[in-house]
Amino acid sequence: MTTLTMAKALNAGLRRALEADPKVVLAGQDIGKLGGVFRVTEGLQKDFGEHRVIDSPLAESGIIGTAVGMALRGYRPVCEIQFDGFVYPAFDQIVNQVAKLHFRSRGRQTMPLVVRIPFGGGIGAVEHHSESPEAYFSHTPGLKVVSCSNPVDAYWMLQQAVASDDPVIFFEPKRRYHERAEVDESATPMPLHAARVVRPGTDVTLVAYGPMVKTCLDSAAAAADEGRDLEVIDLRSLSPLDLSVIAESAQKTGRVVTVHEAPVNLGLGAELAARITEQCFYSLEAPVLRVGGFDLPYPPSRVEEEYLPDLDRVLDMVDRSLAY
Amino acid sequence: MTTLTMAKALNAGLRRALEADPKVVLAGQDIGKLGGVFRVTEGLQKDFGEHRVIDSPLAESGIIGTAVGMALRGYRPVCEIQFDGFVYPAFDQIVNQVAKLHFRSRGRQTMPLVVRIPFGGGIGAVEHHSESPEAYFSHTPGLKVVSCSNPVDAYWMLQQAVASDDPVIFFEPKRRYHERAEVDESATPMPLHAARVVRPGTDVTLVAYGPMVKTCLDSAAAAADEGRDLEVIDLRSLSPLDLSVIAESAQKTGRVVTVHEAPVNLGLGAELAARITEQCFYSLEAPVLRVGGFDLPYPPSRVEEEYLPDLDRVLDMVDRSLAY
Amino acid sequence: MSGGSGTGTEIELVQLLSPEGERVDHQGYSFSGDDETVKGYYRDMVLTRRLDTEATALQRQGELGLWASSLGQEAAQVGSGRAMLAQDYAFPTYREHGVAWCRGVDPLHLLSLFRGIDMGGWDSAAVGFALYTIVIGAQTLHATGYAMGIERDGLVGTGDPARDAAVIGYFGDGATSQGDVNEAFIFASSYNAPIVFFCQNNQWAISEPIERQSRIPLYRRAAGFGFPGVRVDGNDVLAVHAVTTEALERARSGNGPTFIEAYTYRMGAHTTSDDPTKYRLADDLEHWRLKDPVARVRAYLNRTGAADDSFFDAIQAEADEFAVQLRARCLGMPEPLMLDAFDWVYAEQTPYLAEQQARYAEYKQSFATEDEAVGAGH
Amino acid sequence: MSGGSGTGTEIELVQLLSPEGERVDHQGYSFSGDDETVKGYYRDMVLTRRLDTEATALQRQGELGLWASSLGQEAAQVGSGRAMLAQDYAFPTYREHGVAWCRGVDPLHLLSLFRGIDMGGWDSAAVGFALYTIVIGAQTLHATGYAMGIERDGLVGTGDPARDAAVIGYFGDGATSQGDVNEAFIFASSYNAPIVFFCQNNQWAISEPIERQSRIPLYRRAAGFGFPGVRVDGNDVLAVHAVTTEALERARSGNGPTFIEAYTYRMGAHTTSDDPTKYRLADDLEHWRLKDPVARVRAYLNRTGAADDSFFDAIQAEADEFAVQLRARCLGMPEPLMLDAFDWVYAEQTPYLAEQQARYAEYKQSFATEDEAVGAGH
Ligand SMILES: Cc1ncc(C[n+]2csc(CCOP(=O)(O)OP(=O)(O)O)c2C)c(N)n1
Ligand SMILES: Cc1ncc(C[n+]2csc(CCOP(=O)(O)OP(=O)(O)O)c2C)c(N)n1
Ligand SMILES: [Mg+2]
Ligand SMILES: [Mg+2]
Repeated sequence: MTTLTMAKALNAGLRRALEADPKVVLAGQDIGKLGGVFRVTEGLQKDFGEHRVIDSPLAESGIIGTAVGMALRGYRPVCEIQFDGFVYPAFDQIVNQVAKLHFRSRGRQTMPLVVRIPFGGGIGAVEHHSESPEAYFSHTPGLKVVSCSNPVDAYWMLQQAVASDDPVIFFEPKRRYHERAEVDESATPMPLHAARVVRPGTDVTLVAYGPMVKTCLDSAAAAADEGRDLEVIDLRSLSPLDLSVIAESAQKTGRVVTVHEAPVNLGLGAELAARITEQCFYSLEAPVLRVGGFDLPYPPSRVEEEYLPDLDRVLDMVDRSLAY
Repeated sequence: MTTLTMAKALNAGLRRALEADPKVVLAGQDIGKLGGVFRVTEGLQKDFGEHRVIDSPLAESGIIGTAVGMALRGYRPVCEIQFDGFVYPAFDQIVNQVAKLHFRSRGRQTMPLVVRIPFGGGIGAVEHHSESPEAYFSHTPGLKVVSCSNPVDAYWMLQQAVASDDPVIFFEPKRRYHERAEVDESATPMPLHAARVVRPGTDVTLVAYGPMVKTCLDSAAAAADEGRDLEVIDLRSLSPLDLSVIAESAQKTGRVVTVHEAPVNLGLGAELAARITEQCFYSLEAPVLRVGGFDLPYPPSRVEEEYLPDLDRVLDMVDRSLAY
Repeated sequence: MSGGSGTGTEIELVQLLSPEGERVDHQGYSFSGDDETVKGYYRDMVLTRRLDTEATALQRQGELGLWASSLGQEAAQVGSGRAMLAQDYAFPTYREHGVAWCRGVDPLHLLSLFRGIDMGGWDSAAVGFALYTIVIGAQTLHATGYAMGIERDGLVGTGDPARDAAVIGYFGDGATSQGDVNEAFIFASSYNAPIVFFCQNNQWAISEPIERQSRIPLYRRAAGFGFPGVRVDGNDVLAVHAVTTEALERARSGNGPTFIEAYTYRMGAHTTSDDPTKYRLADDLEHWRLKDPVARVRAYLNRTGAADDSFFDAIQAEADEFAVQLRARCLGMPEPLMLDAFDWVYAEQTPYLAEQQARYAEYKQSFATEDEAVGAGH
Repeated sequence: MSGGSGTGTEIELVQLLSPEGERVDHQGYSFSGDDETVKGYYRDMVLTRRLDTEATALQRQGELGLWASSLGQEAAQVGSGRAMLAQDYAFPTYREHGVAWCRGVDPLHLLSLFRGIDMGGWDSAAVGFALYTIVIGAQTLHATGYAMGIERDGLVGTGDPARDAAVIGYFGDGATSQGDVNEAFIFASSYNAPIVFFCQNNQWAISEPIERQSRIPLYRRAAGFGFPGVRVDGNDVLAVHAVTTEALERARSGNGPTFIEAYTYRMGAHTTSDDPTKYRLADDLEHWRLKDPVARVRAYLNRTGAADDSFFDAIQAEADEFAVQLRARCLGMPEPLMLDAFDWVYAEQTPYLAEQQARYAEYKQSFATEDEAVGAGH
């Protein structure tokens, strides 16, 4: 049992993955000596060598494209994209190649590749450093998409993603990198693609993932003071969605609010709303309501606190849900 | 009044745009002498010269990136992406640059740029030639996204897109390129971002765009034989959505089925379902149901007819909606 | 590698066999094989061409959705394909039928792709030949990554010719404009990967002439990335073989990447969907017809007496028989099933997709039941 | 352009002023300005450096979210910036503070970006200086397209020096690995666009040394794309000015692109978030400190008597005053409003977004009302 920040938990997870399988290799910009701009790979090149922890040239398409080739050669590459806004040059390789190779080969070739993306805002960064591109990847068949919200999940989910024979886009909530938790390295983790009720409640269900899980827990705590009992679900897996857990909750509470940082329009909340409504049509007392980033490019950091969903906006939406 | 195929209507629209404004330039692979692989730009280089109808090197990021530069210089570039599956190398330029420049400059710089993308399946093509990537762009704030479903709209909407001071992703349903209609060049077109009821009905609302509008009209005709009166809405604008027209219809029929070729998960149907349910919660007799491509990479062409929504699958979903 | 570094301004074209079928000396390269080997290449090229003709015919008859012809590029493909060792690996575009042939890919698989039955279907790992890649340039990065993997496996520069391995990444002249291809050069150079970049400059990218992509000879691109480039007569199977053999050897022994520009010509349309009369002159074609890669070897074998008509006739007969068989097998291929496609998406199936598949099976079944019902009614 | 074609194997570095401040002759280039001009550059560089110091301090004090230092790169930026004419246009990265200065951008705008108030906010069209671009390499394509636009406007090779225009695209050594940058070379070459690719090779891309991106000198990249490349001492403002002037002149007169590699060093951290002690040696820094671009000009002016201490003192005083003012203005900048941001998305606002904006305004208002209510209760 050790207390770890999420960044350190990810680091420990990578270390265990590197130890467990000699075919695991890490690649990305500045992940070697520097240990990555968030220090998630700190010390790994020193311990596992330049052949396994690879500083890549400054080219994201190249990083993912060569990782595809390494995967075809039997390796299990774990690529780091330095910031969310820099994944787009690799979009073609991810969407046309990584996502499709298993399908194109009728299952003969696996693509055990992980793309780690520190994502989301709230750290006062300049543009392109605070984006939430998860919907693009979740809409892409052939990919699996997950996000961790706490150090324990970070530790286990990353190892599970590396062990998966399918490509996994792994979103790390960068503004939670420094939050701490006890990590029990001998525990048995839950499955990678399972959602989790992180706070049981009866009045309204909040569904979130990554950075917004904490926001929702805080909201639930505040609501409790006013006598409202909110259930909070951490999706963990964005694609596939573990709808059973969510539907069960929706049937219980009859009211669901989804929360993410990404723009609302066609964000994960849209799919959740559509699926929940389809499965729980007669149980819903209110339409599934969505809290998200506004439908703008990510704004300058001095207004980001207003742009991002926060406790007030979540509770405001809870009020609206209860008003139905 | 001339009878034109959609391909010819687009050609005529481009010709009028080139005539109307000397700052309009076309760029893309093979659009010059060849007139594009679908002949949409046929004859335009001959008539307007190589300086205005530009054969580009084989690099999509380069095509869009240089178009951004031309737009900053006061031009209005209309870029052709040869096939849907080849837009991804330009994704970064579109999402990070085209979509954001107006925002980043606080409105000082406009980005009057059109990206024409022949999209969708049903033409028996090899892989990467039948995709429906519209949700990626619709989820991106700063872009506007439209799709025409018939020659008349093709003619007008393309001119309107070129005239717009905002970047427009223009999806052309390639399997409808050869369908014909009378085009009245002296008519007054409806606004670019308005949806249209293309068939009024009372029982269930079908919402579609691009290639699926015809499929829905055919479905409605077949349903009529069985005494069911379906309303069909052509979205035309995918972002922004013209929700007023759809909501009005949903309130009337109480039942909505969305139809697109793109994979269901996080496709346009998801946003439609979320928004319709929110706005018409008490009017809906059934959840908004979605017909779409299955959540797989586009399959080999000999199964595409089964992969793509067709009359039977649309009517099956109508049945399910009516069963609520 | 003389003349290969691309630093001079003279354009040198490595040629070992003239269009008239005469052996030519070259100071840097020589062909190592004997006449039996050459006869083997002749056969490879004739069969590749016969495959191409048959596939084109099948497409015209509606049996294939599309076909991308390799006509005129047989020497570039067979010469390089035959330079590979069993442990090497090739990453093709969509046009490398001759290379596929050399790697032992059953040509039926090429037809199944263009017929719309699958996306290739050969066992890439078994034959050392990746699936065809249609997205221009993407495969050059895969090739580079695969080569980095070989190096990580310790299979470069061991000195054991049966173990050391290398990769060839194929691409066209048009592809040299793609960011991915240039990034592949960067990665290959940076990691000194065991790879040969093999560019078939067939002068055209659909309707666009090579001048749209580059105003200097393509092989010179390599020098700017820190590795050698060489231009070879792409219609000369001996020269292509010699140049590729040396480049692969360089790669296997740890000396890094080489760029080969095989200077050739796309004798046919871009694909069966294309109409080249819209953008190029018949004259051009005539000029290149005189440099035909197959006729050239035949002339050589004839001239030297290494083969006589009975040899050529036998090959032709083999080719025709091959075509007949291929056609029959093509038409006999089982149709793919939509339901199966749900199984190909993930190695570890998701409940969501499994459910979608089950629902679709049920839906299909409902028609069968209806049909039965209808049938029962008669 | 002697020595510029990148075809030789010797590495030539154009230098006109030695680190000790002595003028050096060069057979291909000479500096055209007089000592007054040099004094002007000195002032530009000192003020740029002062801006950099002040911004770094502001960041340390929490007034900026981040700062990307230009320390050590002043000569590369001022030398090239001053080579531009009014009608030229520059496309910067995020580090070209010296170029911004030369183009007349109010330095406050640079601070507003890093303070998180906006994304720049200067009037690009008015000053011929695009917004900073953070996505590595993207701006090189914009620069190329803009240059293609100039050519379409008929403003290349007219012979009228007041009309002919050109573009400079700035980027770093790391950026040369990006597909976009190489595609920019392709497009610029293919259309013979009036552009100068100006690469500041400061030896580092965050923690990665130049060797990760290229194993040969960067300026040689250009030859493979069909245009000249030249390496200049990036810490020598005179040489940078001379080389850039000639390249811009080439571009404006219709002779197409040039690649300039300004060989320099990032004396500071990558940004204020970075800790270079993790990956580089102090020795290296010491070595480059001896080549300081500002000290070099000062030594020259001193040595030749072109300037005396009163001049240097006056500039220093001006710089300090400038910094004081800048700091005050920075702290006085009004905060941006979330509600305004809704207006920046589209030129033609959408009903959807207008509604979102209105709802947010209402939501905000509800707090104000609550506050009022609370206030009223007291
Ligand atoms: C990324 C991408 N863009 C566009 C296309 C459409 N396309 C298919 S082949 C081709 C031309 C390729 O030319 P070249 O690289 O010279 O190869 P060749 O066909 O001549 O063998 C184009 C533009 C594509 N397949 N991929
Ligand atoms: C596409 C992209 N990938 C990654 C980054 C993160 N990043 C910012 S600066 C930088 C290094 C740039 O190095 P170089 O081009 O040499 O410019 P310098 O910072 O040295 O001026 C990186 C990797 C980015 N901004 N854009
Ligand atoms: Mg070609
Ligand atoms: Mg640098």
